[in-house]
Amino acid sequence: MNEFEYRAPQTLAEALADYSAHPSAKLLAGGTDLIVQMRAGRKTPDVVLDIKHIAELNELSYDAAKGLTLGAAVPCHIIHNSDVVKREYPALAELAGIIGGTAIQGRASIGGNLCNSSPSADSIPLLIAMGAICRIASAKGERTVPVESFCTAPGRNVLEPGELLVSLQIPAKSKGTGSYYLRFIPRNEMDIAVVGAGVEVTLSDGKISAARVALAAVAPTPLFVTEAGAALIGKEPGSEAFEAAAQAARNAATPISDMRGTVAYRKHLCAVITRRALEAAVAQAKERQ
Amino acid sequence: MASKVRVETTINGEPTEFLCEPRQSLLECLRDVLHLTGTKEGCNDGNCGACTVVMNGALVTSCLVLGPEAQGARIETVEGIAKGNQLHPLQQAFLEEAALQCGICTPGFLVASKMLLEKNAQPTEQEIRLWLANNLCRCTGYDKIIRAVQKAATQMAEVKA
Amino acid sequence: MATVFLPAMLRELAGGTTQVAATGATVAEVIADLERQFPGIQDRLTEGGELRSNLAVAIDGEVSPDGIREPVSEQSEVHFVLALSGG
Amino acid sequence: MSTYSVIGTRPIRHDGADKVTGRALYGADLQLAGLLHGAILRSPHAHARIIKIDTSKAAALPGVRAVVTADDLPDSGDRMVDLGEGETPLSFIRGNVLAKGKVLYRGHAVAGVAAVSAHVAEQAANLIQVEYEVLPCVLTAPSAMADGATLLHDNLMMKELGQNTGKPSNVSEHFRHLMGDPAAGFAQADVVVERVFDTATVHQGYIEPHNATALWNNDGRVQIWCSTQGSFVVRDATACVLDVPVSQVKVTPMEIGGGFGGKIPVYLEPVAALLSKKSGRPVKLLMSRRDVFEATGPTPGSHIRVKLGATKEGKLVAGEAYLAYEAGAYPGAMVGPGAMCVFAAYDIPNIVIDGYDVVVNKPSTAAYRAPGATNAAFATESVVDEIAEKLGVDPLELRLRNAAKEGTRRADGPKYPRVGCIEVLEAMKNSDHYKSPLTGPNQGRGVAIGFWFNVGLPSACTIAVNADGTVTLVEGSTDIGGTRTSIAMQAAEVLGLPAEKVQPTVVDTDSVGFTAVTGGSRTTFATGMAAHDAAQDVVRQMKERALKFWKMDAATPVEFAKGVFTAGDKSITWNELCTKQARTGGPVVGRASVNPRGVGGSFAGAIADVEVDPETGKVTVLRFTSVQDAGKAIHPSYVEGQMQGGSVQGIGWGLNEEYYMSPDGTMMNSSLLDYRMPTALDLPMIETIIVEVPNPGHPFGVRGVGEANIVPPPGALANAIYHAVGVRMNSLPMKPSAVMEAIWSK
Repeated sequence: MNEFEYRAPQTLAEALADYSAHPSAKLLAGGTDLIVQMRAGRKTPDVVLDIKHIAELNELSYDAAKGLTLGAAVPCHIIHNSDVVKREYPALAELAGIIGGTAIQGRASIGGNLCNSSPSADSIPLLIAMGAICRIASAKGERTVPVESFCTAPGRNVLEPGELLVSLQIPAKSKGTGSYYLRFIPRNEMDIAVVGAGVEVTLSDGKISAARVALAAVAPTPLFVTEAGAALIGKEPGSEAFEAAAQAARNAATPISDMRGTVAYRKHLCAVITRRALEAAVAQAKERQ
Repeated sequence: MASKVRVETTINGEPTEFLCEPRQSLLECLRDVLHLTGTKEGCNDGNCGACTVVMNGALVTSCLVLGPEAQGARIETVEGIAKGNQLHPLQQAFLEEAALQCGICTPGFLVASKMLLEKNAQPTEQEIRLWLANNLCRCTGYDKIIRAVQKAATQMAEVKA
Repeated sequence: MATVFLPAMLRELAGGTTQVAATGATVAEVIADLERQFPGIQDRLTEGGELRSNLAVAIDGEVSPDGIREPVSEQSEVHFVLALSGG
Repeated sequence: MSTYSVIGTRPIRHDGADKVTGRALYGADLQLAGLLHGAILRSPHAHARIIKIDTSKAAALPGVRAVVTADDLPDSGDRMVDLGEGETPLSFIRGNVLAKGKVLYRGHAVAGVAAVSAHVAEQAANLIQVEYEVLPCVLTAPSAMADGATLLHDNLMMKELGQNTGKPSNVSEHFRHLMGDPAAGFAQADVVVERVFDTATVHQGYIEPHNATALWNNDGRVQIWCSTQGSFVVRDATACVLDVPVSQVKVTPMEIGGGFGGKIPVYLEPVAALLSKKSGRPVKLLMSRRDVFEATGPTPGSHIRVKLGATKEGKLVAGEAYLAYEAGAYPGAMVGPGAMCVFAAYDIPNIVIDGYDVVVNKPSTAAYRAPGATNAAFATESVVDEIAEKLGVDPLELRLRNAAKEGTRRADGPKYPRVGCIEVLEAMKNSDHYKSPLTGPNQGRGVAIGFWFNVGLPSACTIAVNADGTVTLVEGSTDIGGTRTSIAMQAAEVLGLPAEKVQPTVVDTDSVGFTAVTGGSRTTFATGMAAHDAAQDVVRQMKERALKFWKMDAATPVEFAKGVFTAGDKSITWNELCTKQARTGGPVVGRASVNPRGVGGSFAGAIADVEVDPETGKVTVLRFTSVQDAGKAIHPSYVEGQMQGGSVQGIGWGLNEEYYMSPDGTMMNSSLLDYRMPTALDLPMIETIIVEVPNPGHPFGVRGVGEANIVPPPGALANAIYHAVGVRMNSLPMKPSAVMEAIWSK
């Protein structure tokens, strides 16, 4: 690993000042992606800013009006065990328990998973499905970006030099809303998604009134499939609607063939995994009515 | 030569200071600087769990922690599991159940299992398997490890009762 | 006379025969007798006065650690097999 | 049946406390004053000519103390050497340690650096400039065997049926086993099944990466501390590669974090020694996980065709096999043992087997637990299952009708002595598992059996008697899975002591007689036999001491039983006699060295229940039973452990593990994330049934159990998948995408 300077700013203002002074710095939260990439020589920063001592990045709070504020550096094990997350966002609590294994969850954050911007990131499809908004700050000010617009290419995103992700805002979920993330992996843990699907559905009067579907590992970025959501809205939750959404997901996917699967296999899995995720989300939605 | 930073931390309850380069991982610091070589390196990218330690109450792979991040932290390693001459019930159960063959993964399994039992005193087989999925063992096929954790859980419950 | 089973790869030296009779009180003597019957076979079996190191000799099914010095009886089956160790 | 007081019990292993407290010292844990850290520069190409290596920038980096390349290896000419794995040209061994002229696989070592820290060494290695002329690469046996294929070695001539053809080839050898008249055999058959199989390269996957520390002392002696299955093999290989006398090299085996056959060859030791010689300091080299995958010996990938014929009564009458195994960069693909094992579980009168040892641009392969046998058994067991189905016979019943037994002639010639194949099959048939029904849709059950040899090879051992009645046992077999204890127990049984009163120590190569590798299922068998014999030597000497103590005639018979020596009306306990050593002639030291005969073989079987997700192709193992003939289980817990570990490695091999190669010869999944070994969450408990058909060639009846257990699982899983969803998988791994594609093309 190349040499670098390690800095651990304690406040957001200090971090933003540091970052604007060292725009090529890399930000360290859990380090489960960054340190691996630095060791492999894929990233060679002069400065590493350890941002996990900043209060705003560690916030985990819920407000019935604003929803969940999830600091970008909150590690998965905190999210996984949070009572409020388990109660209000069970799919998110579950998600935080499947990223890596136990000792990865001790460090890895959802914010880091998003900023690493891998097409196969497990958290991003669910964040898109749940309508999460990114709060981004720099020395110049703040802006917000919906998660579905955050990633721009494999490993790339909308963050400009000097900008950091402070937190994610996830809207409060109305009654009758269910969310789910399902991935397909050859092992049962410790694996990269061959295909992943994050879905959210809202049921009212026995019909689907809102639906969002997003996919992992089938395009250069996590894929928000609006056609799949559209195929569900107004329909009764059942195999016909799920199949339509699944086919929309399959059609939207533009995967590559690699060691994790061929194009044909991945497109096939898109439909299977989307359908199964919808079944789980609808079951949850019915429970929460 | 790279400049070093001074790190003050607590390891197995003992205040400890060391010097390290920022690029040295906590694993390297434990092993090469502090000579606490019970924590093992198997992959150096977080996928085998041989270097698992507890850091501020969370299970972490110490290969994916930078040395300076240990500043002010509380670290627990395999060397801290036995109390003096008294093996921890998990250590005893690993021996009785033959839950190790080559033993290289054992420190990681013990650290992880100890934390599991602290959070969940009577885990099911499936809960143990899920919790330990971050720790690879190539010798045992896990069967005897699972049994050892179950046995230790039972014994610890009996002691409490 | 001991019965020597020739491995397939040596049979062309013996006109395709699979089993031949050979005399000798040790494997070395058996090989010498084979050489008399089938010139060239000794070179394929030994090097520097020992069995080639990729070969072992089995007498009545049991691989001998003593190689060419292993005693052979009149009723013995002698096999030249691949030496191996394992993982 | 004799009763034992120690054999068959489950004492706590002698090195247990060290290994659960983190105190046990593995190779990487070694700290020495003045220690330098090394790094190896490895080839980024699968096949290339080295035009030029410029190390000047690396040498100039502050903190760098030495840089070495193949030019630093002695050039003492080529010759054939035997380091316990058969004869190999020395140039191949040296060439694999540091590439000379050409690199033959991605990851091939090109240069070594020693520096004040591992980070500086790594930076320096990256500053070495190597000019390559990249050559086309061949990555599979069929492509390497094709006409006009790029050749890896100009000087590798094909051996055809024992004759050197003088023709340069990637096929180092073609050999054949022929028994009976296969054509006539197939003519008698009512059912003939012929299938083609491919298996991927897989790695042993030990959790501890290779490591070596060397000190080339000022007196010319080379000391090495390393992780190895055989300290004497490392000593001899290092001496050979460095062209120094064996007595000048001392190897101290550190604790070893897994091996499974992969820690027999030398990779780092000679390089560390050269770096130490140049720098005048001890040098430690550690491999990264990627190095382990790319630059150490995995097991061969293979291309196999198996054809079997059976009569309608269910008797196998003819077998034909074609086995082409990928040796990697240098010859030695373990296709020999593969060919010896492909039909080894069956009594088949007419057999022809053709084996091809083929070099390809992948790392030079090494042994992996029953090397060569698992690939072959996957093919045979799949075909046997298909024949059982065609004949409408229970698959275990068909195997029982044809099982190898005492007197069965193997295709490579010899007849079996007493073996336990039938007993293993009967235990499978009578198991609770086999009698229990499956419980749901898309579930299937598969069975398979397999054979692996045990080897003998030399072991030496001494036992010193202490005044307090305990003994210390000195041995040279590195302990990978509890063999200190299984060896000590055999001495304890002879001496009438509890296991904990025998203190076993694994020592360096200066401190014990030559002992071959911990491998080949030999350690509990052969070193155990040495311990048994050394203990008998102790008993013999102690009897002499008793007579001396009693001032009786040295020819008087003495009995030793239950810890008491008796002659006539005299008796003395073991403990008391131990206190009399100094006054009866000095310390008692027993010794033994063996190169045993009576080497048994071990049969194993597996029953696998799986559920296949028909929409994703993913296979879940629901229940798994491993059955194996242990001869006599010395420490049953560690016998079970071998069976469980081997089974799970076989499950990994069957379902997910593979070297996923890019067309340019890069392993794309060289991490433990993407090389998917089973985690705890991927498995059920592994049930074990130990069968004991004593090996008449061992004093306690031991058969080595380290290997045969890995042979059946891939075949059992393939058969289970077929019975679950109706597809016959003909390639490994049977990963979800492959199963899905098979379902699609059904």
